Amino acid sequence: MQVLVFLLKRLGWMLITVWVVFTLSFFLMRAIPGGPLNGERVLSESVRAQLEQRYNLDDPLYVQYTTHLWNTMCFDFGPSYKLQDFTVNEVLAQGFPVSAALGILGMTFALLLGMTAGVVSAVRRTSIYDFSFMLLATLGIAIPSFVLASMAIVLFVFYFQIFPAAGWGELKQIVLPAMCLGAPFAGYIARLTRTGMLEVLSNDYIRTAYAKGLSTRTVILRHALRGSILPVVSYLGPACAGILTGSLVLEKIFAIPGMGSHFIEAALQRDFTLGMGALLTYTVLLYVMNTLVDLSYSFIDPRVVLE
Amino acid sequence: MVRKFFPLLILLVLLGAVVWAVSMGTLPRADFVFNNGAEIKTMDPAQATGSPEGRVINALFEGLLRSMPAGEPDELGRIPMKPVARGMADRFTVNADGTVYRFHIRENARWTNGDPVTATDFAWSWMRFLHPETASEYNYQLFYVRGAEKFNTVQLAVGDKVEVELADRKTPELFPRGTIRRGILRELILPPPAADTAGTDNQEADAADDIEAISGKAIFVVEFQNESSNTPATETIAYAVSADGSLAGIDELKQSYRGDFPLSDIQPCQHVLYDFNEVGIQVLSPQDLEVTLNSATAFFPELVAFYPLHPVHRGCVEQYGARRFTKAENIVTNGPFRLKERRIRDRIRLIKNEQYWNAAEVELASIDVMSIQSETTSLNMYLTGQLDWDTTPPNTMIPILKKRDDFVSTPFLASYFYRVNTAKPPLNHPKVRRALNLAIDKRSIVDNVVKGGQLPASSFVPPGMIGYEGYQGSGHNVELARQLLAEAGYPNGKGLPQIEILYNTADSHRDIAEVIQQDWKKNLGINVILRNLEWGSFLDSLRTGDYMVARSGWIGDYPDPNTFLDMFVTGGPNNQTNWGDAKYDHNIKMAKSEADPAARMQLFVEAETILMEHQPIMPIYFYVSKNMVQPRIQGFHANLQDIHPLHLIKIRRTGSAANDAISEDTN
Amino acid sequence: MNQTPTTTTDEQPDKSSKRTELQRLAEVMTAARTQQGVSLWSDGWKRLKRNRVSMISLWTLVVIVVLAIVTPALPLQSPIFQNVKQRELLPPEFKTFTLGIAKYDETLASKRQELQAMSTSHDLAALQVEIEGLEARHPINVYWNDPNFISKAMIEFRIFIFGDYCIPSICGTDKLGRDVLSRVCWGSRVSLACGLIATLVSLVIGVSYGAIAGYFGGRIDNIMMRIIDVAYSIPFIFIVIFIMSFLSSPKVRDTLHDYGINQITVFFLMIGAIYWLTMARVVRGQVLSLKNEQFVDAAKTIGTSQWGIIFKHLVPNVMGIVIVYLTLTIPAVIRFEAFLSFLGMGVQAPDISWGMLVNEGIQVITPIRIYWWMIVFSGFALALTLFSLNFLGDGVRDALDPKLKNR
Amino acid sequence: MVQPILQVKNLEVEFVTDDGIVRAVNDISFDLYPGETLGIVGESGSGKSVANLTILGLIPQPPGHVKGGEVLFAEQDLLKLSQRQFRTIRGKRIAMIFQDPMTALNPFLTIQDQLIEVSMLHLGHTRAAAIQHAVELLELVGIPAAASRITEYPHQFSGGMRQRVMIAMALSCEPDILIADEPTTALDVTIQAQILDLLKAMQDKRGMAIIFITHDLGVVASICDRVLVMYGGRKVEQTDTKTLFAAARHPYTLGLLHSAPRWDQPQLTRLQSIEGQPPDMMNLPAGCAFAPRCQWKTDECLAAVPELVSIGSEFSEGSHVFACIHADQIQQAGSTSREELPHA
Repeated sequence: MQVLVFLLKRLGWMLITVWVVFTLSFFLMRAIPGGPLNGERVLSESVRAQLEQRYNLDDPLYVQYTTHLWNTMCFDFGPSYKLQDFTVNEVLAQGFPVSAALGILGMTFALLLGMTAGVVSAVRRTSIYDFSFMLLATLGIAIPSFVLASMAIVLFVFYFQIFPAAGWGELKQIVLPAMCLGAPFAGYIARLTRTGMLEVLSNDYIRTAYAKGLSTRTVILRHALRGSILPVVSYLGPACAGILTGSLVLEKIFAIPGMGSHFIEAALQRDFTLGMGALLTYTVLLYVMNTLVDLSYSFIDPRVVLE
Repeated sequence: MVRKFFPLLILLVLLGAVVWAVSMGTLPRADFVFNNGAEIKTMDPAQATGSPEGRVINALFEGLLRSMPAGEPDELGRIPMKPVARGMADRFTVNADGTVYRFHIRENARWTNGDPVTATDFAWSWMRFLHPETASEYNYQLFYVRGAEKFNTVQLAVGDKVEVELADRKTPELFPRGTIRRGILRELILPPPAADTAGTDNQEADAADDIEAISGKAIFVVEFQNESSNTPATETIAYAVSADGSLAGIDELKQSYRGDFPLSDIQPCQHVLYDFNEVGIQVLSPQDLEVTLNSATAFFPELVAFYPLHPVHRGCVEQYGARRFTKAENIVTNGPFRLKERRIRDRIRLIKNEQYWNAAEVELASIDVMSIQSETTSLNMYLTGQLDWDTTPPNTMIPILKKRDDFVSTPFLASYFYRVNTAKPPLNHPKVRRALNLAIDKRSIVDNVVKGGQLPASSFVPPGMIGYEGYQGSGHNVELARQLLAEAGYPNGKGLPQIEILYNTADSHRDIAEVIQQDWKKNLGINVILRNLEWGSFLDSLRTGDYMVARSGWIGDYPDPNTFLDMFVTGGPNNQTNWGDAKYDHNIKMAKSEADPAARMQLFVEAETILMEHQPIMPIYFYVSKNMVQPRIQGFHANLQDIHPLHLIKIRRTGSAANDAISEDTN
Repeated sequence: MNQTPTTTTDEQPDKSSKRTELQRLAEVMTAARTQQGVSLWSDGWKRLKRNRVSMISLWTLVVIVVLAIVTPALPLQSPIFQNVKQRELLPPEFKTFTLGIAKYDETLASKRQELQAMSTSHDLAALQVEIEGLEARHPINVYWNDPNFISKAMIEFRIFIFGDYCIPSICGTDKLGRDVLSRVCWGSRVSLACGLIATLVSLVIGVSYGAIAGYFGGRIDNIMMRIIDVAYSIPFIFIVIFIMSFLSSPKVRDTLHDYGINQITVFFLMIGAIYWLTMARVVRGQVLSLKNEQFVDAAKTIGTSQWGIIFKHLVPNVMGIVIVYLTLTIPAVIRFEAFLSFLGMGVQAPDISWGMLVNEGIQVITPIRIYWWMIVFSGFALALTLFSLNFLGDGVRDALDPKLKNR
Repeated sequence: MVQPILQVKNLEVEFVTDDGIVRAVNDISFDLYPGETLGIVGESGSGKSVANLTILGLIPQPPGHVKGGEVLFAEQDLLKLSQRQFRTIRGKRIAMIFQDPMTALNPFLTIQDQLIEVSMLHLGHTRAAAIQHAVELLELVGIPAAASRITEYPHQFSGGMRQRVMIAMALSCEPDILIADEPTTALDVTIQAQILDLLKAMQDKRGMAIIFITHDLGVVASICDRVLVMYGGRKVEQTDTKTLFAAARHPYTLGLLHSAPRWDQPQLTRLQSIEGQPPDMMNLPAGCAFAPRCQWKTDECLAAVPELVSIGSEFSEGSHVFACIHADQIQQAGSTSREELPHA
């Protein structure tokens, strides 16, 4: 019941957020110089007029706004201006699963690696493991992902010849981009886990657990881990945003047909409808992620009250 | 309870997602995979522009003629591409004065659904191509055909034969069209010309409102011939074009008609166009198509082979509508390949079309047309064997790649140049423009920056067009440049305002701009700043004239100087330099109808000389095509237009002699 | 526990008079005052000094910053002068390289002498023009990109001290024949300035916003936090494109120039304006927990205004966490600049940033040929800085927040 | 003759920190007999908790480490046990309850989860049996509606209830020894009494030995049989409770006694505090650690650490161990000091 109320409230806020983002970006897009009908080859006036009419670009701005808003509310983003064979919905339907798969894999990788490294570092504090894990984590954070990707390509594609250079479709094509995508987040998560774990380990209840005669592994896994992943969980919201941003670059480097490339191209080519569609998808996704984070926070920590 | 299983739940969701992500459809590698660069805009020939689109459409569709390699390679190893009757037409004839072409369509030409390809298909496709509502960017390519421009631009005169499309379309889509009635335009009521309203600031507001309301409206009074005998022989109806059926503004327009309006009733209609039957595209028989031109046009066969004029299947377009007919499950094509699958910004999978008339000679069973934006990625994929043909190896790698046997590079029909905004002082001074041009060390740019074997340009039209000897300008000459600058009143660049170079975001453009910046600074003492804009903003700046000097490029559509030179006629949409010259315009116009090739070329030479002396553009270099082609690929020929028909590509199965094949092709 | 001074006197009353009691109180107060001297900051600094990694990071950063500041005065080659014909993509080398200013000056001087020697000649004007031309095209104008007066002074100083001598291209040259070492050094100025300015902007906005939201709480807080939520969901890329194209239109640029702001400054400000969100959240959380502390009530009772409480009492108290967060934001900003450079929307040539250099380096890393020096040195500089900042940030956090201290 | 169940011999524990070495426990020895309650008294930082954590092997290593001594339990030296062996003793034979019940329970797990893992681990209970056992225990320690409350989280319990849960958890395996580290400090006075009563009742029922760490002499008086006073990481006095209150022989003990309020004294009695600060454990003074605060100190006190002096046989009533050279003087003062207090 409490959860339901919480979700409903969040849904309401999400709608407001989506509307704000819609409005802002609608006018922002139109304020940026250039429009969807500009191409390298300049259109003749009659062709331009026809196309403007076809895409309702000749209507007054407020009419365009209301029509577009209404269509958006009906989950219809309209035709893509630059991918003329597709509607925005079709483009998103193709791009989203790809990005989602990449993002999920990257995140899984980041979580697995980051949390393991963080826990080991915290438990074996000041050991060589701790030092090298934290060095790697900092490296992951410090190196921009496009640099990492290029190096990974030289190393794993050409030197060791384990993975294909780019493309999308099979597992081994996903591994490298997912790892490059996850690396900085693995770094962050490792450090967050380590800090969180150290903090938790200094708590009285850990001493209690040891006093019960539990083994270190049980204490860490059953008693300490929950508390120590709280910072990680609250980082997942921003991390999700970061994964989305990170995939913009990696999709380009690894030629992956995900949302990122659609979004960047739409922005650069002034494909208003596609840009808007991608933008709102991102917005909703981010919002859902943040809500999920809050929800899982309350699941993990029984003291947290949802509001 | 939920709380207890929450971690487990999350784990399961993650696991499921991973499994789902990994199990997404995989395609086995195609016989031939190449990088097409940017994602194509559309597969509809009538809407497409750009060479990536061209490659796909040429594989899917086939026009009456096809550009095929013909003849001996020239000194650069380029085999000329000639439009020959190896497309849908198996032969064609031209009358003596070069104005009437007759194409005979081969009997075994079939659509993928089994329908025969007929002359009507072409007539209909070209009508669609020219239809104003299609808004085809390339529609001017058919304006050489009699009446075509009139059909497209709807510049009607009283007495013209017209076709009226009634407002009874079943869908908002352009095709299928509504009911068509053909008649004669008897009366045309247009609003007063805009010039009249310009000076009427002090008139009453009402009048201004009226004019506002009726602008763009028109009333067409059309007389129809009735065929059935029991009704009057003719019928006259007044129409107003109105897509939504509302006739707002029409009454005001009616009132502006001086005298008695002949008909009380005005009906809405979708379009009133010039009667397409009057356009010089006539179906003589299912197999024969006759095209009548305004005047002799030497390169007309080139146009017929050009992909915008490829036919589309009427039934398919009318059934699915403009956007959906290109879907893999809907599309009906007539080319050597058919569409299997399309993943946006990933790949287009083509498979061999068994219905194709020349299917026996098509060797590739499947092709993957990849759209990979990053040049480095593309090269990486080529090097690991994921690609058979890489169209865009990065510039920095060219010196190394050049030494390899699988690098195929020749000059082709494209120019890299800087536009100069001749409206901005000090660039309005021709001598300043010339000085700037002379101060650029183009040879050094070509040799040390772009490095792909490009040719430094002192003229605009690339060399290699048959019968055309371009303008030979002076090269890099710093002394002369300083002298010209001094003559223009800026000795040593003193007093010359800062000049800004605009380029769109790309490293190669930036490198060139930086070199030119230094050339001007070092040689002329001019302060230069660079402005980098991403593509959308860049185009806008160009269009609105918000620049001083801007990087540009132009790829010729067909091997004729016209495709380059008609760009800079006064007020031309692609001119964008605010430059204009009456003599130049005259020459270009004359060349269009000049039948004698030599005289025609002379007109172009003169025009280009004017262009180069006025220097609204500074040519930098002529592009070369840069292709990496795996040694096992055969049938890849270097040519001036950088066109490589996919159906001619063959795969050498025996790996040993692979390299020889390439050297044969390139030498 | 043992740090708190005893405030109750437990003296035997029979030995005490009122006077001694007061004296004693005064002593205690003085003791309390001196004890306060061991503030969070000096305590933190003491702890930080013991953290070896952090101190190494700190010194590394100091060195990097100093190098960045004095770059114009270092005997480096020109960061922008290209020599595409002879020097493109040279691997690191130790051959001496000279600027050639002396020779140029010599020619110029001899021409001038010639001019003076010539009393009447029809060549006089021509010679004058030639000299003017030589002056206008003087290398000092060509080798450096429109330096401001401080940089210019430093460059003149550098020429005065080192003359034509340059450090050889020990880091190789780039594809246009420019010295990589020099470019890395000049790039550091932009990248570090970007990090600092943007972070400061985010600091000012974020701290004020967060403090206000946290302090007023309730409805105001709710609305302000929702605004942040919304802002979080707005992809910045559109904003970046918008602002970049807006700024680069000549009219806007000239207007800004009249006010003495150049484009790159605005670029920094813009990044800062994007990065304030998290800062605001962090500060708000802190203020929320602090505002119920007694010192706030104390301030209220002496009639401090609300703004006074926020900015004089609350904000200084959250500075610890803010500083920690700053050391994390600077790397993020520098990385963001690199990311924008990758998309081609970063700083504009001929300005140089590390992001741009790294991106250039990445493009010449291909399996057929690796021009390693193009990526190694710029990447090393970038990574070293980010590394140091990260470690320093960790150290500062540990030092300022004893609870998190790992012991 | 009763054998001690636990013997601590010459235990020395130190912590290596950045600032120097903290000698937390110096040469502590004591015996614990079955069924008795041994009170360990001292200020914060006097090493009493560290000593007891060391017995359970719970001091964090590093920075802490055991420098010497032995802890004999069930004929083995606990300090020499491997972690694996140690785990069979912790929670099963020696249990511990902690000072702050608010933090000693894991906030992320239900009471049930935390209770059952002990008996499942040591007694080999099935989950169902363990739950059954846990409910019984909770009822035993006086938690109403234990069966339903067992699935709640610690934050849903009051402080006293949580301490009861802690006690239930500690008693789960019927340990031989219960170490209670200031179990009542964080509680209200009324709750304090309840918990003490509960402990006493449990001890009566189960017959276990209790080490009761506290700094509250009142608590000592009400529950302990014998008392050990620690100061500066050293044992300064050890005797039975009665003797301690009647005839303390160490100035620190005396100071403690004087600073504790007593019901049997007139209301207006002014409490005394011990002047000065507890010693810096990093730089213990060369001689008696208490000397700087001692009103009886002489040069002799500063010269060397006073030897432990033992009076009476260890098992006899009134056996007394103390480390002060002025012990007699102090005993004298102790018996009269209260009368000397000025009345305001």
